[in-house]
Amino acid sequence: MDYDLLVIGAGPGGYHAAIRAAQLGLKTAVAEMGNVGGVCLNIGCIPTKALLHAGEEIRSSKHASDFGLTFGEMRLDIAKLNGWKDGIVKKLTGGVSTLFKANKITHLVGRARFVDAHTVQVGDQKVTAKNIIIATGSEPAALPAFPVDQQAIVDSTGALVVPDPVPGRMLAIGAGAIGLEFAQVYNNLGTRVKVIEFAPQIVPAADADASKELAKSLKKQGIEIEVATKANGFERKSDGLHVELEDVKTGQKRIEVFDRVLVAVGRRPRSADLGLEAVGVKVSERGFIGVNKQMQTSVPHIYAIGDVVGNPMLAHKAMKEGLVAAEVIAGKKSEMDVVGIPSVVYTTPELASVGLTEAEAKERGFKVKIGNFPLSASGRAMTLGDTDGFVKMVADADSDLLLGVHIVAPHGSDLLGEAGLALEMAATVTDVALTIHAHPTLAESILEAAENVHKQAIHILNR
Amino acid sequence: MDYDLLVIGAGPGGYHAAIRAAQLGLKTAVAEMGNVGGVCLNIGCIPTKALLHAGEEIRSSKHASDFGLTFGEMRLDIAKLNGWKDGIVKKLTGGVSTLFKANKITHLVGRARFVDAHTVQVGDQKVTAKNIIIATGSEPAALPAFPVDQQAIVDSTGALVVPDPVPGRMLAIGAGAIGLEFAQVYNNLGTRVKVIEFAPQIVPAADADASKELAKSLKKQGIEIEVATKANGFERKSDGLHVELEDVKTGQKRIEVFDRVLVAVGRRPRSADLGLEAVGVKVSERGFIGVNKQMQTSVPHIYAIGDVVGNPMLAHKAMKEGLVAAEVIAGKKSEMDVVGIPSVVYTTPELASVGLTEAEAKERGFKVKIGNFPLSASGRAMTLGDTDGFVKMVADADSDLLLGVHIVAPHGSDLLGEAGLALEMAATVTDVALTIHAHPTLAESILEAAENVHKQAIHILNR
Amino acid sequence: EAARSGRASTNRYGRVLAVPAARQLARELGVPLEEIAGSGPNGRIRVSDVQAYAQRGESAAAQ
Ligand SMILES: Cc1cc2nc3c(=O)[nH]c(=O)nc-3n(C[C@H](O)[C@H](O)[C@H](O)COP(=O)(O)OP(=O)(O)OC[C@H]3O[C@@H](n4cnc5c(N)ncnc54)[C@H](O)[C@@H]3O)c2cc1C
Ligand SMILES: Cc1cc2nc3c(=O)[nH]c(=O)nc-3n(C[C@H](O)[C@H](O)[C@H](O)COP(=O)(O)OP(=O)(O)OC[C@H]3O[C@@H](n4cnc5c(N)ncnc54)[C@H](O)[C@@H]3O)c2cc1C
Repeated sequence: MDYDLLVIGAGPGGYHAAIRAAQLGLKTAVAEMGNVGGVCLNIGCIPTKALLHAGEEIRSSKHASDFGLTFGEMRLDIAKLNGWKDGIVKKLTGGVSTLFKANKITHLVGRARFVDAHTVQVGDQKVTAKNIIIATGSEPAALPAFPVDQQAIVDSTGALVVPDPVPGRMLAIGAGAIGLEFAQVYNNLGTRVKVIEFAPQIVPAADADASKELAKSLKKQGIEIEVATKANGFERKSDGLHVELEDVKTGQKRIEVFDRVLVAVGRRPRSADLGLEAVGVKVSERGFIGVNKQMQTSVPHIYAIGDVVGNPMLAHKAMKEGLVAAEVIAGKKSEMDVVGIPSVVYTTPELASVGLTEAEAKERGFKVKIGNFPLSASGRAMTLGDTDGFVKMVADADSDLLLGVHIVAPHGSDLLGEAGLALEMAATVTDVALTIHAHPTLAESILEAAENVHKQAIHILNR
Repeated sequence: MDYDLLVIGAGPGGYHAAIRAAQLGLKTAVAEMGNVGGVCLNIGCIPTKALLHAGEEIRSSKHASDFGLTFGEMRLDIAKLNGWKDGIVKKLTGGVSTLFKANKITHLVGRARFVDAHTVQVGDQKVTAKNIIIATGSEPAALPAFPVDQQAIVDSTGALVVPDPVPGRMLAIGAGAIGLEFAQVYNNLGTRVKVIEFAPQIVPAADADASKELAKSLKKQGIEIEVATKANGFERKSDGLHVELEDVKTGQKRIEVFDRVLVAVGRRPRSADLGLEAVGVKVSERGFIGVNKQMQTSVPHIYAIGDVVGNPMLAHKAMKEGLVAAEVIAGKKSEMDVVGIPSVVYTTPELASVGLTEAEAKERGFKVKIGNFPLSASGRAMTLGDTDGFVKMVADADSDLLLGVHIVAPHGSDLLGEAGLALEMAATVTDVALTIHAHPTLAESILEAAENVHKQAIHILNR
Repeated sequence: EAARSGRASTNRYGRVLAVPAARQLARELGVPLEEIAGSGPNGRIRVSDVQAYAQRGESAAAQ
């Protein structure tokens, strides 16, 4: 065999698996047909956050007049913005290449396809390996009525290249993380943005209150949001794209005109064309590869991780699964054993959650008690000039066990570290409530939400 | 008796004690001779953070050109800035008054002084109480050679009122949190700032590496920093204040000219003039009131909390002690039982730490292992355009127990929530390392620092 | 009394390793944390360890 381990795909899942495998002494290769870093570094997590930061700077500069700071005419060099974003991507993907070299990981360039259970064709070479990890990720799901041309109709990849000038009027179809993040980017860049969502709330998987709170704040910022709404199709006319929108409940239809449509209705696993049938790796109807807690597929020495194995399609889930697979292959007793997979919408405010929503906790039969702390009562939030949001805590009334934390707040993703650790440590609400939190910080809102579960928050009335 | 509990001082310690006592059903009064909220809300934590945020907005607007965003001439309306800051203070202190009312706490206006062990003179009324909590806080320590006139020579209170125009050249004596925060505020507002520190490092109590990292970043921002330096005195001349600076090690002296000097050399407890001798409450030579873990003084029904009982003089320590004292008085088994008191310098980057420094851990005999993760390797930090800093983790090699976390990073204070909870939960480094952290977040730097303790960080080489 | 005087002072951490809620519960029940062998890593004490210890004490007292 050429390698102890061949990883197919160098996205976050794949490169984490490869580096951990190399750290544990395995002779490792990675086959990648595109750029190392996968969707996340090249056209996902990272470039979106860069654009969000630029947009946020525009937004905050406008609010600076609240404290007497005003600026003359703002100018945005869009080529420079795109270049800056691309530079960050290059730096990070270059970093992954450097890490491959330093960890003595062979980078094979080309599309990979199984020849047999231990042999993979990569470009025009055949490679053999004792173990193989499939980390081929996902791609945008299509919406037949809105075929992507990356000009008028774009997916997330097209939306990452900011056009000059920015679109006048944009429709985002789908109010998940991707749709909302781009909505905020373009809203801050000066586009009039409408977001529609088929489900009855934005970020359908989120806690209902958190979803509502985020929607309220985004609307205040000028983003139009319509839930329980679908887009049926469009007509290209001289004044733009005439899109037919339909109210899902009433069936009422109307036409609205946009310059651009962003299709952000989810992603689908990339498991076709890998020759999986030939080697006997089982794939679900929807294209997800089935795995156990060790990330093994139906063929024990073939593993699969990341977006290609299922939801939530998030980079840190892929990373963790990558580490688990590599460790199992190296003979460690590792398994995918997590209490909660955090998720974040990186808008301002950020929606950051981990663990059970209130509805989920009730469904599972917990006697639920809730703690809430509004950012409007936080001194730190006031000094930051950003008081939209709250921290909501879901707990089990009988045991005091913390079940979920739902944060709508500036820096929400930073605060989520504490919540995630609390869940993994099986912390009770009391554990959080007894822990000193520095003053004045946004993190105190987590403390006060915990105190509010016990009706003992200090800065609000506990009703 | 008029009350179950009389609290003297409505700073963070005092108002937390009063509210918790009221929540627990005690008939409670608070005597306050100034504004409710104490130093923290009126002239401490809150207004400094407001000014820091305004300064940060100026700083970040300049960096926006990195991504193509430029602004015409910047204007700062200093009256409006001061007014905005004062408005936040007013909102928060008003909030405390509202909380007093809602919790049925009597607010007694006036200076309090003990008459006997159960009687306190407040202004011109006498009040009796079963229990008394002393929460009188602290005031700036004086530097005899630099008598404060709040014009040329200011303390933190004077520095909070931004003069128009801002000083051309300012010297901050003392590189603790207060000196450094004002240094950054005025540096961002356009003042040329020098900070001197008698000790061999800025933030003398901080981990040595963290102190160095912060100093490096502040210097890059244009703040001059000189450690092991003292100021002997000054002469007022037509071109400014001629200050004599002395190199502590070599004894070399030189004169430098400033428009303004900020004295920020620490604070001293406010325990005089309370009539403590008469009732037998013991006070140390330096003026601190001695207490046990229940916050009881040498007179069991008289408690003391906050700055007046000792270091670290931090609002959240005062708050916690306030809660403990109130709970003890209400008959609960509460005590001041904390593993680490977090501390933050709210500059950009923030220096946020909790637990033992590397040096402290070694002193206590731990076989120390260290984990480090530089922000320059964080994708999230890159997208925020702020890559100065690191997360340093101090752990016990034998047990893997986490001993301390030292963060120099944007949003460091938000990240500290996780570190603080980890310490209180007696978490091991492995607990943190096995917890999924959302991607891309600054909180991942805590994960990677933990992984680095085990030589298994992914995005850096583990040497 | 010898046992009581303490793992906390003699153990290598200088404190009993216990989560905040367990420390609080031990105070409420008057249970000496130093005498509890926690079930977590490094003998870390959880709420359930304190409850189990307290119950053992009760059943011992009942006998
Ligand atoms: C716009 C956008 C924003 C996002 N933001 C976030 C976020 O903020 N946080 C978050 O957690 N997640 C985010 N995601 C999701 C995240 O990008 C994915 O969950 C993550 O990239 C999945 O990692 P992966 O390793 O499974 O696969 P991928 O990143 O999809 O990588 C798969 C790799 O495999 C390669 N490959 C595929 N087939 C083959 C083959 N046959 N041969 C060789 N190579 C092959 C591909 O070229 C690709 O490089 C975002 C996604 C998008 C689209
Ligand atoms: C510029 C500055 C910035 C700071 N920033 C931070 C920060 O970011 N984070 C942090 O944790 N800490 C910070 N601190 C420290 C923090 O302000 C103190 O630790 C905190 O205020 C202490 O609270 P306390 O309740 O003990 O007393 P204080 O806040 O000092 O309040 C004492 C109160 O008692 C009243 N009083 C005193 N004597 C009497 C009497 N005889 N009768 C009636 N009333 C009386 C006073 O008027 C006052 O209102 C800062 C301090 C300063 C000066």
